[in-house]
Amino acid sequence: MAELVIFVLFGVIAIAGALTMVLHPNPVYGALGLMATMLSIAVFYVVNSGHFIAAVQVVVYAGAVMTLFLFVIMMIGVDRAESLEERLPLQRQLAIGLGVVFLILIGLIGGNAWITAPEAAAAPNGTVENIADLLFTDWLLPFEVTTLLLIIASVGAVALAQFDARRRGGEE
Amino acid sequence: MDFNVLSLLIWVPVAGAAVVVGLPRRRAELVIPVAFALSVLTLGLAGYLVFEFEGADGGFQFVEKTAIWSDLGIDYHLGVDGISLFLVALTAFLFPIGILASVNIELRPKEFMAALLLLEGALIGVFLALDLVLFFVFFEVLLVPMYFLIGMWGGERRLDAALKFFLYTALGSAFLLVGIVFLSAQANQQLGSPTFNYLELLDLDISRTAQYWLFGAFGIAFAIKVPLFPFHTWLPDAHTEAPTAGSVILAGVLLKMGTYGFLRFNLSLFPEATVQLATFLAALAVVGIIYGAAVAIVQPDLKRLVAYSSVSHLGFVVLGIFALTSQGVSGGVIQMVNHGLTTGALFLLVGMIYERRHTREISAYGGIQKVMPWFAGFFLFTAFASAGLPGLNGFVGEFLILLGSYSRHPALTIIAAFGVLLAAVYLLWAYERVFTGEPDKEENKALTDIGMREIGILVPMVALIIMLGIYPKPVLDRIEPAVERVIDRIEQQTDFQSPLRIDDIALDDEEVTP
Amino acid sequence: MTDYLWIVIALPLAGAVFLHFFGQRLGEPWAGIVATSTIGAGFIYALVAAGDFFTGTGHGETIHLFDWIAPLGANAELLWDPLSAVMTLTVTGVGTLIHLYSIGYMHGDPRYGRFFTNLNFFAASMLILVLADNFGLLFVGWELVGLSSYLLISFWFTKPSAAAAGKKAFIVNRIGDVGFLIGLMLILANFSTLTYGTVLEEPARFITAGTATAITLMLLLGAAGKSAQIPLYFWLPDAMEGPTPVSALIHAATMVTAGVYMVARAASLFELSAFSMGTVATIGAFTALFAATIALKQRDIKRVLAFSTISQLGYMFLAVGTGAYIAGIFHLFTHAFFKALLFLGSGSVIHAMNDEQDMAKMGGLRTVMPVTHATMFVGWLAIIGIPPLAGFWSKDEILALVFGEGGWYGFLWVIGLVTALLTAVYMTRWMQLTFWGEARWDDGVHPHESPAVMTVPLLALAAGSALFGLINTPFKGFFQPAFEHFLEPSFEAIEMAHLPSGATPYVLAVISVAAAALGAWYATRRYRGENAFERAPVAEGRTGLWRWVDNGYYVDDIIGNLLVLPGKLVAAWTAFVFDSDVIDGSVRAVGGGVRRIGGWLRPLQTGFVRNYAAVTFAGVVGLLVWFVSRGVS
Amino acid sequence: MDVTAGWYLALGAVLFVIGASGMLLRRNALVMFMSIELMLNAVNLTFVAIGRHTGDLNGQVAVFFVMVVAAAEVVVGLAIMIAVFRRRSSASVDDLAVLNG
Repeated sequence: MAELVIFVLFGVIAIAGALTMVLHPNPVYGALGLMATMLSIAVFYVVNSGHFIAAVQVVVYAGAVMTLFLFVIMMIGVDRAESLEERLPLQRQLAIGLGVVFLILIGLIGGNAWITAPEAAAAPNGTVENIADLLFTDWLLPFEVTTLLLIIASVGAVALAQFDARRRGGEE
Repeated sequence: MDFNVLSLLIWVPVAGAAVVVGLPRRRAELVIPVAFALSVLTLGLAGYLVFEFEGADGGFQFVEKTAIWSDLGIDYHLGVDGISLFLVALTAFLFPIGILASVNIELRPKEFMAALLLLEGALIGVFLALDLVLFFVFFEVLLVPMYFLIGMWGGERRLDAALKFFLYTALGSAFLLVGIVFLSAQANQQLGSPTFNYLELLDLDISRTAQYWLFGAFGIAFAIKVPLFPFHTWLPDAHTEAPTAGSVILAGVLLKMGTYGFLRFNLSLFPEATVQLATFLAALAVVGIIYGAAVAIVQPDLKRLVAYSSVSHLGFVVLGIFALTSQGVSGGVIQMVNHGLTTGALFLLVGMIYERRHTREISAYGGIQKVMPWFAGFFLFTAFASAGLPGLNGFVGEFLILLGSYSRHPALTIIAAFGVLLAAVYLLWAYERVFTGEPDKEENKALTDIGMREIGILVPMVALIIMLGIYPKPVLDRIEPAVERVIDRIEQQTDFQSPLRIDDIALDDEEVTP
Repeated sequence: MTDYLWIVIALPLAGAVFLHFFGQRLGEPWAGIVATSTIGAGFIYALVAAGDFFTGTGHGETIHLFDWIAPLGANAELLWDPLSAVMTLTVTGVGTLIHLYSIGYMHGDPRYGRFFTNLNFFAASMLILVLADNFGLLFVGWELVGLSSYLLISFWFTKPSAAAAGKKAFIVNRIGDVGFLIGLMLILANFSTLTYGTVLEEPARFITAGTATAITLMLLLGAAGKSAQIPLYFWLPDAMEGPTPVSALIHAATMVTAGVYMVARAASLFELSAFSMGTVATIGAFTALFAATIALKQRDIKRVLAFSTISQLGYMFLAVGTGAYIAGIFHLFTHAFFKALLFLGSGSVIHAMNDEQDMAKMGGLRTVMPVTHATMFVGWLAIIGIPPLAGFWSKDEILALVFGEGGWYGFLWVIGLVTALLTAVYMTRWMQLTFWGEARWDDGVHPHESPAVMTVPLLALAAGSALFGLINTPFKGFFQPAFEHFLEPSFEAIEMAHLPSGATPYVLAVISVAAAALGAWYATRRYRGENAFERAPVAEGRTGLWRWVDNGYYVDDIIGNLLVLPGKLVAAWTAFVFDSDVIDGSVRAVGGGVRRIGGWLRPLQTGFVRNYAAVTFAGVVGLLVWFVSRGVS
Repeated sequence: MDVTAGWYLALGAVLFVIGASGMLLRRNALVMFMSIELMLNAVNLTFVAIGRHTGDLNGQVAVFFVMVVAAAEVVVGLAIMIAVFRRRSSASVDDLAVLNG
């Protein structure tokens, strides 16, 4: 029963945050809405015994990534409302139509069976130890590759910024 | 075997390309000597190969095999037999000559030489590969340096020509790739694991319908490369626009990939389809012979004339191959080598005169035998070799092809024989217009005869042309066992019986006509 | 001795190679001397090697040198039998004299050394041809003599007409060679080898008469090309653009007789097909007559002889086509002497007249060139067939043997006889216009007798023309038919034509001598005295048949307009319309088509990221629809 | 009433559709970016839910990897955006249509 309450409460918050992000003309509000959604999702992780990833979700997503978003929004000065008028023909109709069809289809699937696999006796325990066990055994190679990815990403970000600075320096 | 000579043959030039590119810009004068030395080293390796080759053995020798991707059955698998042996030797022979002919290149000589060396490695790889994927990779890789050779160092319409060359051959390669993959899938069904190993694919039992499709897929790729009529139109453009070394390699070796492919893959892998379609391909070849020659007669451009003559000569090769007689196929193989030498020499000669006058128009010349007697002599000699004069190499091939093909395609061969006549017409007519008479144009009077470097380029070719013409036995002896194998295989797999076998010939030396 | 027979070929070949590199530096007269001595040495060697054949104790031998194209049975093997011996001796013997003559004739030519290179090369090629032991090697020689002929005809390459004539000769020969090649294909397909030993031994074992007809007709086409017979004769008159010794050696004495030699060599094949034999004989007879009529009207001193050569070759074809192989070879042998003599004599005249070849500007040379005239007189008598000179014996043997065959051959005999009459007419006219009558020289021309290096070969050839007929007379005792006995071993298995019995041969001989005498008498009267040339039927404005004859029956025009020109037009159409528009056009159309389709699809790429995202999402939805419809849930 | 994995899947689907709609409807590059993040989160939620249902921890490992990739993507993406904005002074993706055909 407690889980149902949590689900409904945070589910509503998550959907409301998501809708705010999509519908609010000002991106700052959008970002804040998304942050709410992410925090709600972190709660769901905990409920589903994903302790480690819940922490990561809060720290990395809600914390670092969304802060970065906000920072960028402020920095490039688009922190004001934008027009929501659609200029591409059919785009809005297409988007809404597709979204509706998608939900209907999901509903069709849900009407039959969500999951065919039998339910496990116990939920897995996503503690740091258990996750680390998997990461450093089965998933070692992909894990190491992600480090490479992160390095490349940071180098790429620096290079993009610097390239741009040099261009501007040349112009001035 | 102490060392992997086949691998060295491929990788020495490729490494050479890297070395040439890596030379520091301030030592630019080293580029040509280094490139030349490396190509001569490759030639030395090829020479070693020819001498160490066991002539009586029709199978593959010097085989090297290392698995690259065993799940897919892709190997690094090299081997040489009598059919590929002389094509490798020809390739190794033509490249030092091509490099020597290009010493006057002014635009980016370093990149030019690197492209040539890369091309050499890939070409040798094509002839040595016994794994279909490896073959395909080499087959495709060499398009890149060739594209740049034409596109960067070519004549006025070089970009069009390079693009046409690239797209046309890439189109054929697409079919080839599909065929190779299909073949491997067949192997997966029949042998339990996919393989691209040529020797294992030979054991497949392919249905007749599948053979037709595969023959078509492989055939289109090779027909474009040869080129068989009506897929030939990329050739005159590419040959004409390419720089001299490019034309020499293009005509001398690149076209042979098509005929080699026919012989190596189509005949052996799809014997049933080969027997059924032989007449059709021979007919295309004969059309090419006559057509190429007829078009060559009226070409106003000397280089285009030689290019169209290639269409005609390669027609002979294909005719010989699809005669499916030992003589015809042997003739086809030796004619590949011969054509490489004679047409290569003709392109070199046209390049030499182009360097002097910067025009290829026949009408711009006239009477230059008087001012360039040496040049005229070499040209006439090569022209006669190309026209199949006995005693020179061209004849041995054509003679074997024509006589070997008759028993299987009588009517076609008789028509093909007129190609010999037309060859004399276009070459001698061109010679007459370019060389004879009094030199009446001022520019022509001031021409200087070829110098020592140019003579040095031509003399080895001339020597080989004579040698192959008078004493082709060492070459034929090595080709024949391999060719016999191909024919034997076709006879075993189908109910086809070769109408003419060497064994039949009664060699009664004792008998003397009264 | 025969083991080293290759020396006969190698000597002139080595001479050619040597002179190719050093000939020009060696210069006059050493290049000529080297060339002459190589072929002279070859002659002596051949003479010694043929010794056994003279005594009748020799037998045919095959000498294997090395494998050439073994899969075809075409190896470097030489055959040394009486027939090849006769040919070898003719080629080297007459060749030596002509080489010698050339030393003087080519005096002062800037490419003196190169000339002897080519001449020596020709001799080597011709020897390969006659000594070959298989059709493959024969074909090698066959083509190589064509090459040397090309090189020598266009020797003065700065003259466009000479270059064109050389090309024409080579190409027309190649037409015949295609036929020859097809013949070889048929031979290989039926015999699986090209070796004479297998093919000629007993061909009936392998082939039917029909196949034999096909093979021999194809070979005949080759022979017609090389020996300038109808329909491929028309290159020979143009070939006179070459230096005169070339005309003498190649286009009279040796190369052009290769066709006759080949037919005689392949006699056992030809024997299998009566039709082919008849064709050979008929072609020969008609060529003889046809060329003789054209010769009546030529004004170029060498062209008369060229047509005469064609005509005489016709006799030889007539002979071999009748089965009179030995008679044909005999005529070949004697003709080599007297025709070489006539050519060299005309060369001597041309030399003396400052390179003038038009007989309209000659006449009266008898007094200023006595030696030349005397030798020409012998040649003249020999060719028109006055006994006891060489031409009489060979020509009349042919005519008698043809007569003896009867039937259609009887008709051919009539043609032969008419040709003999015409031969007397045109040769007498030739003598008249050149040596006799009044002088019509241009101003500033001062004819003189040629130097000894030129007249000695003339004398030697004149002696040969006069005497060599006697080696094959149909009598007994000292004048026995020695030549026939010599050659017989080569034709053992062949059924030869027989002479008519009784007195008929003698009657026939009288008839033909009478015809020759009649022709000579008529021509002497017609072209004698003042204004001989104007009265000669060479003047302009003639009509009717003469006009046709005057222009060589317009054969060159017909070929030019009906074959060469349309051929070029077809080639041009193929190249510039069909190839560039149709074949390459469709290639370009494919490329253009791809480009056009790309043009149609281009607007789909709007550049708006959100459009792309929408399409992607639509794809996701589509996939989901597919899953749901498949019941994957 | 038990909250089964199906509930979470439904929620994930709704969030995914909202994210996708945002992607299609908004032309502010930053908002589009955030929509992408939302879609990723929605998928992550389904991973975790199904992982719980089947008792498999690998679902959570997958989420971990998605987060890492998302973090890297955000870094580069924002850097590109800043660079573009400096050049064009606009965050609207509709202005960036120079690659049209």
